[in-house]
Amino acid sequence: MGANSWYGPLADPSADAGYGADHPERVGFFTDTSVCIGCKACEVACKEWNALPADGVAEQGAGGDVLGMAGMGYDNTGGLGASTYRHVAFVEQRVPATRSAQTDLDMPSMDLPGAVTSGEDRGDATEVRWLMSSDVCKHCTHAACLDVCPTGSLIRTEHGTVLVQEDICNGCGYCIPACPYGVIDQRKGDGRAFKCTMCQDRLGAGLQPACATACPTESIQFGPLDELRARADERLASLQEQGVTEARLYGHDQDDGVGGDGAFFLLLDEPEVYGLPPDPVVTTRDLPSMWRHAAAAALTVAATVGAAFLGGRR
Amino acid sequence: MNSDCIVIQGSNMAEAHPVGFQWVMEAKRRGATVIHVDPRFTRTSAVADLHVPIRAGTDIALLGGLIRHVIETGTYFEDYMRSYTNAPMLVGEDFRDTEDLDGVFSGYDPETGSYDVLSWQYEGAEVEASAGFRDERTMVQEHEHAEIAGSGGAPFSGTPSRDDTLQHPRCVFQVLRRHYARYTPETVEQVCGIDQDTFHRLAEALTSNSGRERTAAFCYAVGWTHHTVGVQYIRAASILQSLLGNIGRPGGGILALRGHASIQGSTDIPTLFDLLPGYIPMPHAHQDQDLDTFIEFNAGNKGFWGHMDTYLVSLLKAWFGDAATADNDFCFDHLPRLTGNHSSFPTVMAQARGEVPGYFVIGENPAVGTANSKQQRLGLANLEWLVVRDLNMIETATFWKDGPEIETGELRTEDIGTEVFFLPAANHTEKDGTFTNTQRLLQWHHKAVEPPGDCRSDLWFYYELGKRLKARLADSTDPSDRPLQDLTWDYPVEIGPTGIAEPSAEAVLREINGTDADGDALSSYLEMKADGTTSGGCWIYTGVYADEVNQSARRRPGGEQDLLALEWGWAWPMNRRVLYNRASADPEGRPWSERKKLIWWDGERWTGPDVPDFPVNLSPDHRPEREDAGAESIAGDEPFVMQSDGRAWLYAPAGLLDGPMPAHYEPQESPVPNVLYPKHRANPAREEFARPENPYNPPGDHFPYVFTTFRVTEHHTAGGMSRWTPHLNELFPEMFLEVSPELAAERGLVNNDWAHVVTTRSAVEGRVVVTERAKPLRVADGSGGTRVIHQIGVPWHWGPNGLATGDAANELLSVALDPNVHIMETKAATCDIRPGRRPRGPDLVAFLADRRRAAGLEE
Amino acid sequence: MREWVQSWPVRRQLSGRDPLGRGAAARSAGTDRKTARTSTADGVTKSICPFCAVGCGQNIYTENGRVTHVEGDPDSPISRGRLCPKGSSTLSLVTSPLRPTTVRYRRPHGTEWEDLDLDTALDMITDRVLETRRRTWEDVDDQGRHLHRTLGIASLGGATLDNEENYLMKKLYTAMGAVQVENQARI
Amino acid sequence: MTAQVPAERRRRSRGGRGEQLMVPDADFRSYHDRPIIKPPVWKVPDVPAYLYLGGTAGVAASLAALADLTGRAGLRRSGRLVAAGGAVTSVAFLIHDLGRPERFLNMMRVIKPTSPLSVGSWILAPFGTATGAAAASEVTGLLPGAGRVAGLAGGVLGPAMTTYTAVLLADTAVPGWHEAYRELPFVFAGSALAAGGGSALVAGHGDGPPRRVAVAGAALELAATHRLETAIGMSAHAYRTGRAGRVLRAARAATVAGVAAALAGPVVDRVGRRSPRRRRLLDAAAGLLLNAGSAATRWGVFDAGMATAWDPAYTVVPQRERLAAREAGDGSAPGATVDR
Repeated sequence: MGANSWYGPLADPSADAGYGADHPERVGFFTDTSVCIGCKACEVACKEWNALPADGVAEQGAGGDVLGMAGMGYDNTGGLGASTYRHVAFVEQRVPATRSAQTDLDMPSMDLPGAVTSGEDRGDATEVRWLMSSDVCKHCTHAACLDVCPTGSLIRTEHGTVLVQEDICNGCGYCIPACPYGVIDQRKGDGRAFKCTMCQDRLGAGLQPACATACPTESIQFGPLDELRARADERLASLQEQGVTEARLYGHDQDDGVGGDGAFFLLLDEPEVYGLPPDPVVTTRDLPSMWRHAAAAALTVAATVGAAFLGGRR
Repeated sequence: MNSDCIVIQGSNMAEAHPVGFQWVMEAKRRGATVIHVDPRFTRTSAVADLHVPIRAGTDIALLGGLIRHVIETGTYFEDYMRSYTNAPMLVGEDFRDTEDLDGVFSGYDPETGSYDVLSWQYEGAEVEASAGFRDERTMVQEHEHAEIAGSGGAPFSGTPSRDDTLQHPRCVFQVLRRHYARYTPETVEQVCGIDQDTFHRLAEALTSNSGRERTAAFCYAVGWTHHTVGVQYIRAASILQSLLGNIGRPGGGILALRGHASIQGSTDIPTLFDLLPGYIPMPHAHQDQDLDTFIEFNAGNKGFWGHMDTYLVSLLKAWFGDAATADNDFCFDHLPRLTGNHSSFPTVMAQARGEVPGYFVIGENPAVGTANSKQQRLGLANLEWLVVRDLNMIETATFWKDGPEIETGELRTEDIGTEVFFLPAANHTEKDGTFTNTQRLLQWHHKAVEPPGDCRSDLWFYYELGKRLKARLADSTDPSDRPLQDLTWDYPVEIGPTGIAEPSAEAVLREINGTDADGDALSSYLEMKADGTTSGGCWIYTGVYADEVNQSARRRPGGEQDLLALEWGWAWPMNRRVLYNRASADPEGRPWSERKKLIWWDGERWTGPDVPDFPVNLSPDHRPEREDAGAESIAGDEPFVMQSDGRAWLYAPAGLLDGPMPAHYEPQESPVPNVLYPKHRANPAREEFARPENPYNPPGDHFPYVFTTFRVTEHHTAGGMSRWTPHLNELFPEMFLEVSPELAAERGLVNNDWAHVVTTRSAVEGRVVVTERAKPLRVADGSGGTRVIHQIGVPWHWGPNGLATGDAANELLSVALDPNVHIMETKAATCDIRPGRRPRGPDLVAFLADRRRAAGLEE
Repeated sequence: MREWVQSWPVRRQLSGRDPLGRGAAARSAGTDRKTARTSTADGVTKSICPFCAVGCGQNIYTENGRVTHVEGDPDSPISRGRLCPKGSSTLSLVTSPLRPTTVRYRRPHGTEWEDLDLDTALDMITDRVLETRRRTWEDVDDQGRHLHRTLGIASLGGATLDNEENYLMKKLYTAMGAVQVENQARI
Repeated sequence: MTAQVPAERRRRSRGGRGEQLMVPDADFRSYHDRPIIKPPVWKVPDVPAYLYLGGTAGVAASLAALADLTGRAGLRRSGRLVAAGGAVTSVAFLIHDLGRPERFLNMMRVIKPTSPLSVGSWILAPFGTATGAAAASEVTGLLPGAGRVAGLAGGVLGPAMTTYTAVLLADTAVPGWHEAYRELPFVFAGSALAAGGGSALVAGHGDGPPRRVAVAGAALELAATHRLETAIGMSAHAYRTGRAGRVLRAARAATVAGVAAALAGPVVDRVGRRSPRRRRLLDAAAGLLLNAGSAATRWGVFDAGMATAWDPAYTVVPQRERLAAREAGDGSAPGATVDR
């Protein structure tokens, strides 16, 4: 426990959680959505490794069990849930058509003799863009789920990740609304809370998590967090250079509301478009103030009751 | 990976081959341009630099437009084209083009709907396979694999006249130029619905990334092959790539992305009616044809096909062993003879007529997986016996119990006389064997566990069946039983821990590889002999067991090797990875450029990171003394070693049944006329089948929309391997239909509600996915105006059995085939779409009859 | 009791470096015991993905004669250890509880499946082949051309068969005289 | 570059949850209109009942302790019984709400100041024990000395019982709760006072301190709830509309009526003929109304929070505003609240 134990940049959350100096380095995911092909190999590989049940469409946030189309295009998963630790979001949108014409294609402008541009002027034209992104538990530096867990089921591991200990969880459900990203959930019929473990068992065996192992296009990259952060900076710079100015990193900033994510992303649009909160804050940041307010209110109660007896009359 | 521009057309690579697609993404990261040409905006389009929406079934118009663009703008790779293609060859005087004959080439017989191909040949050369024998020229399954297309170049003899200045009006280059003169950007826009701006961006990306320093590649899949002009789609791409100099060079080529673990192997060692292993044709019926005349008809004079006699004799020795002798033509007469098209669809129709009593269906699910599934099921219902071997209880095994015709009342279970044996199969973890992947790479998979219960490998099943057949016929004196009696069938057997006596797959692979007179494994097909001293079951696979080592099981980690990874598995032929790689060097044997070098002549031999696809000591200045000595008669600057003239063909003087050059024809069912050749809407040489179960949608307003079938990455083909897996089914739990917002508005379709697609064959229902990815296209209507074409995407993974069930897309399709390879058209057809669920039970039959009547098909 | 108190996380909180109970102190015995089933496997078998034709490498992990895990083979230069969703589902495919493992037989006009011994099934199929072949044999056609075949037995194979299996099929069918031998490759 | 996609907002109809979009179409984008955070899985009535009962028990325990010290035996007795009963029932509801009730004792595995539920468990356990012991002594008449010690201990813990549950809700990502973390403790404090005092009224020992506690508590409850509905930014909307708004309006009505009835008793006594029976009925009605108001307040607060969890607008819009303010250069820390 140190200076920024509750909030703010924290270099080594494992050490902060009592692991000795010899603990392994912090690992995480860098999910580069610019190369995601939406194949959902991550979802399947995760479920196969972790022996998770199929849960159909996660019904509006709470894990559902309906095997049917969700009406959300190619996303029939819906969201992360107690049996879904990876979720590929599909975002269809209309964007100005000039994007690919001028930036992506390395070619001269279209002034070929005789070339007739049909249709509308490209300046006003739009085209369809289809973004895909594999969401996962963020393994926050300051993890609200972990903080609020009353049983110590949720812990920080030696790898700097956040883990639900299945043998401890009593299903109180507190972690669920605590998570600013809506990751963790209660599994119906089981009662306990579940979320991505970053394949804790595989990490122990020196393997990568199942999703990163499967990912065909290296959209999901696993590794020491520092290394991933550097790689992400490079990738961002190179995309910006190619004119993909909409690229941005998400969860990468250690000064953000959760002290930076252990699983961060390169996105091509605003986070909320992918179902991510634009400016998440660990709720426990305000906990000291909450306790102070609660204490003041409790004292008010005590004072009110006490004062009521002061009159002494019956 | 090495490409500078990758055009994916007729393939949804990111979805159907995600792991292969990593190399495309790798190339893109390094700056390559990725273009996706497809009727649908798919996950491939999503990561491409440019998506070009195209009307389904018009790819030849686009490719023809690109060919014209390349010729007219002079952006072809001139040195390559002059030296390595048949551009200078002169075409005979009798040839007439589609431009001269209103949409057909010379030699067309409207009576039979077929061509006499004699007039297409070169001047001064004789194409040996004449029309009468054309079935014998069954060539390589070019539709499925472009790299090997050359392997089957039709043989001819003599030296064709040529004009190296390319000025002669009858030289291939000029013929080609005239043929495509009308394929202008305007035409492309009118036919394909691709605006001219987009066309120019595509053309520019392609041409600016081709030539000496750069290469571009095409990737295709069944989006090209499943058409009534499918072979010509690939031919069109071959012409374009040959003009641009993108064949036989790193980062170039035309890559067929095949859909099944060993679909390549299934054509190499074919379970196909018209082929023997190694693309040797099955013999046809003749009054008296012996081995020599067969070889004479079919073998080439030049190139590696010149040694077909050694391949065939070795094959016969492998099959009939000591019984095969020079005196009895090595049992050549044991081979059954063909008399026509015995491919799948005619067989199904014969079954429906009750003419085929027995049927083996092995790891395949035609009851939902074959076009016009109902016709297929009627075939199944008219068998005497059916053997189904599969991992899951597929529809083909249960059609008699719960097939759609039972629901509609068209069939009654009690009336179906088919005896059904369902034998559970072993999966790939339960058996040894090789798969041949889409890059011709043989990879061994080892057995990990024993199959449970009655599950057995197909190897076990056929070995057992063969053993029992041989035992039962051991004493027969009937001459028709001689082939089975003579058949070599002594494979070593390994008894597993659960007592299963499994024949050794390695022993079979070794037989395929072949052995020499001493019984040692051959290391190359060059060692095969026609005198009966060598044997070998599939000449192109010879070398896979070289040095008595199972080369396909080699697994030196990729990380320890260069990108070609020659020590991982084994690629046919001879473990070379890029076919025709001699073309990566100029005629003098120097790499065209440092950036794109692959093999080169070092003064004594061909060298480089790949295995040369060329006689390794044949110097670039070698000129053959004789024209008919097989590999020895190749000139040192003729890279296309499987072709009779060593060149890539811009014009096919022989070998194709529907034209020497691709021409645009509309699909069998199209909402618009053929703008280019108004007199011939569809391929005049296509195979049609007029049967009550196989009606074709007439043109007109009754079926105003186009649909195209497709796969999603979460499912596999007709679902036999994916519909029983919870983790896949939850990802795409129901049949769905992809439509544009415009079509949804026009027909009142609501996202995630039901709709049904209707053809004259059937109606199938699915959840509506309304998406802006689906884009209506504006094309010429053939009478001077334009009209909007709506295209509906119909995935084909579902059926009545399994976890996630739904209607099968194949119910909708008709059977109309490409004449060269008898492949059906699934990628473009017409339909109607309506909101709500389809009629069920007998109502469906009545509904469809109504629709046919309305369309004028039934009175 | 003493042991229990000592293993009580609150005690570890008070005495260790994790006073807030957010890591080391709250760790459970179950977490300490976690091991990857790849580590406890009896063996790893090299294999190839059975779905599409890319030919991705697979490692098959087995324990007590059962497949316990399938994942990409990082050694493969084709796939570099990666698998698509279908390839990733291989474990479920090969261990599916829905998979039939016994022979099923439907007699002509029958309304239900029946059980059948595998050996008997093989014999019956052999009978059917021989009888059908005999009945439909064509030695020569009406023009006297050598045919030497039967059009009474057809076959359709999937394209996930091994080369060796296709080879035996083609070899046996050809010797049997069956020519309508087809494959998914065409359809 | 920003994509030109207007936030297409559909009305949800699934499962009756999020019955309607409660926020006037704010300019924001979402993923298929799905919630960003996971709505709590806590059930109704388990959790609102747990909140209400714990608070009532806390105040009752304090009342009992002071009654004990000031010699009010009746109030002591009713207070002790209500405290113990409330504590036990509240624990029962808590356990019932657990996914794995048999693992309830795992709450005692660690002491986590970062977890209001852990802190609460460590308050609830001794509180329950103490009030239980006091009540047992009260009922059996055994060990009155120990009973007094236990009762006093319960009385001391009582106020904590009333407000830790506010932190329990506020320490989540649920916008309607988190953004109310300053107000909620006072809402819960007032609500507990009203209900605790009210319970003494029901028991017939309301004269004097309990009545004053009840009325003062109700006033605090009304004032603090009003602040919730007006002063906590966008989420305040959820407290005014939908089912939560209706429940809170009902709560207010009950509380106001309860206060009126509580005050009416002595007034009626003064102006009219004394009637112990009428007086008892009036007090009982006052107590019941105040308790109903208190319970409804907890339910309303719970429901308002749920509504803000289901609708992504409550998560996205304030965060967007925060980011915009930061970009505008006010130099505030990331995630700093911009409100108020």
